[in-house]
Amino acid sequence: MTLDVLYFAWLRERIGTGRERVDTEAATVADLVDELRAREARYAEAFADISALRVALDQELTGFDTPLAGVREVAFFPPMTGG
Amino acid sequence: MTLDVLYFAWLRERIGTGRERVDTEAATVADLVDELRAREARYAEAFADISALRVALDQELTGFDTPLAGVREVAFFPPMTGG
Amino acid sequence: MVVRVQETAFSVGDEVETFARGAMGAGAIVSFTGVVRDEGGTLDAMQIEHYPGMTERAISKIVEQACGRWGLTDALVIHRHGHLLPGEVIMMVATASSHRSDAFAAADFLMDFLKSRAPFWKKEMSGQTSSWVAAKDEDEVALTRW
Amino acid sequence: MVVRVQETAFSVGDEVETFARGAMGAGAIVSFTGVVRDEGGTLDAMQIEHYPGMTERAISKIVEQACGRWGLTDALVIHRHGHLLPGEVIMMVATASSHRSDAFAAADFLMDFLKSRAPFWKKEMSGQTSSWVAAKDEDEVALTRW
Repeated sequence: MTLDVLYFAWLRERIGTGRERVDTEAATVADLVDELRAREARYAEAFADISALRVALDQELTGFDTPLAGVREVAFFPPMTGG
Repeated sequence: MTLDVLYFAWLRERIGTGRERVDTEAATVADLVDELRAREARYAEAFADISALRVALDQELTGFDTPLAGVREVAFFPPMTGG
Repeated sequence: MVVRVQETAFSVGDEVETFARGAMGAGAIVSFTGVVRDEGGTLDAMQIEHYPGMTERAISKIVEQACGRWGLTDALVIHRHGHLLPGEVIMMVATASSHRSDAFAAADFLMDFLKSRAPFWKKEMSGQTSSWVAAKDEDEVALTRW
Repeated sequence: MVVRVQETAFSVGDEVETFARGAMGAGAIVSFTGVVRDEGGTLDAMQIEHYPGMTERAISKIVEQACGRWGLTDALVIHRHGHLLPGEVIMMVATASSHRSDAFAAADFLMDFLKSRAPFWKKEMSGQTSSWVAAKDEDEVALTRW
């Protein structure tokens, strides 16, 4: 499947892009993170500690063990600081 | 001593005045209330249940057992409904 | 710290705007506005009596307590008296602080104490009848929160 | 219920005035305004990034929860993104209810959830350095109050 993968805040800066298309057969978010980490050092560094990250699937917050089946958009970002 | 005695809200309406000068030798607020009650039916009715009333001496909330020594202004009123 | 007790109407928007501009260093600003409800169309008007002199003193004391307890950078209380119609603003408070929890707590505290420790009495007018609003037990209970 | 996510500045006074006029039947109106602090003169500017599309959805969901839980007659959230200077208003919420405790609680709830459940990220710029604001543990803990 092909996913839109989005990065925000320092994650976006560290990876060097805010959005990319990713072809993957990853079953879960965690599997996708493993694939991304394996790509290049900047991904490995950005995803070194996923406890410091949050993920949204199709714009809904979820956890890293969530399956990707049927998902079109995955977003990774640090904890939010609104308000 | 001579006191300015003030009445507010339904107490003012029931007594028929908002302010009067009262000559008294009452030692405490409660003593003053007893004197007022003895005057006329409208006072007796207005002060029938002092648990439904509040008192301020010189514009500070206080209790009915407070001495009147040195006081110039006594105000009686129902519980406040500001805000 | 500003306390105003007045008969004339005021604009909540103008007051909040001015307060917010003056409190820019604070970060967090909370306002409360109380409006005369029409009680489902049954209320024609409200009359608010107060105790001139004591009103300003009592409110100022409450505001000083709030400022000390929550380290407010600024606070504002405006309370009207006299004749008000449904939909008219009765009163407002505003608080400014570095921390939003402090601004919220202080505004909540101010409202609880203004409700039952500031010498105002409300009378509701409906048709030919008028009646003094009774204080609620819950308003007295609310003070024990602080 | 109105949710606005925008880059342009807005007037808190105008928004509160309009909200209060529209919520006249409610009786109690609470507003919160968040302002960029200058951090003792060390902050030059703040950059707020957000997640277009998700931002509006996430805020609307939070507002719906608040409306349902406290029976609000109206609610408003405005949150800016982009480049802001010290003293500028970042965001505001307003709530309207028949009961002042509900209006206070709902505004407090909205702020707690906007803080850590709406996809905004703040970056502070001071001289040559810029740094992303870290989420505070206490902001996460605050959610357990509700």
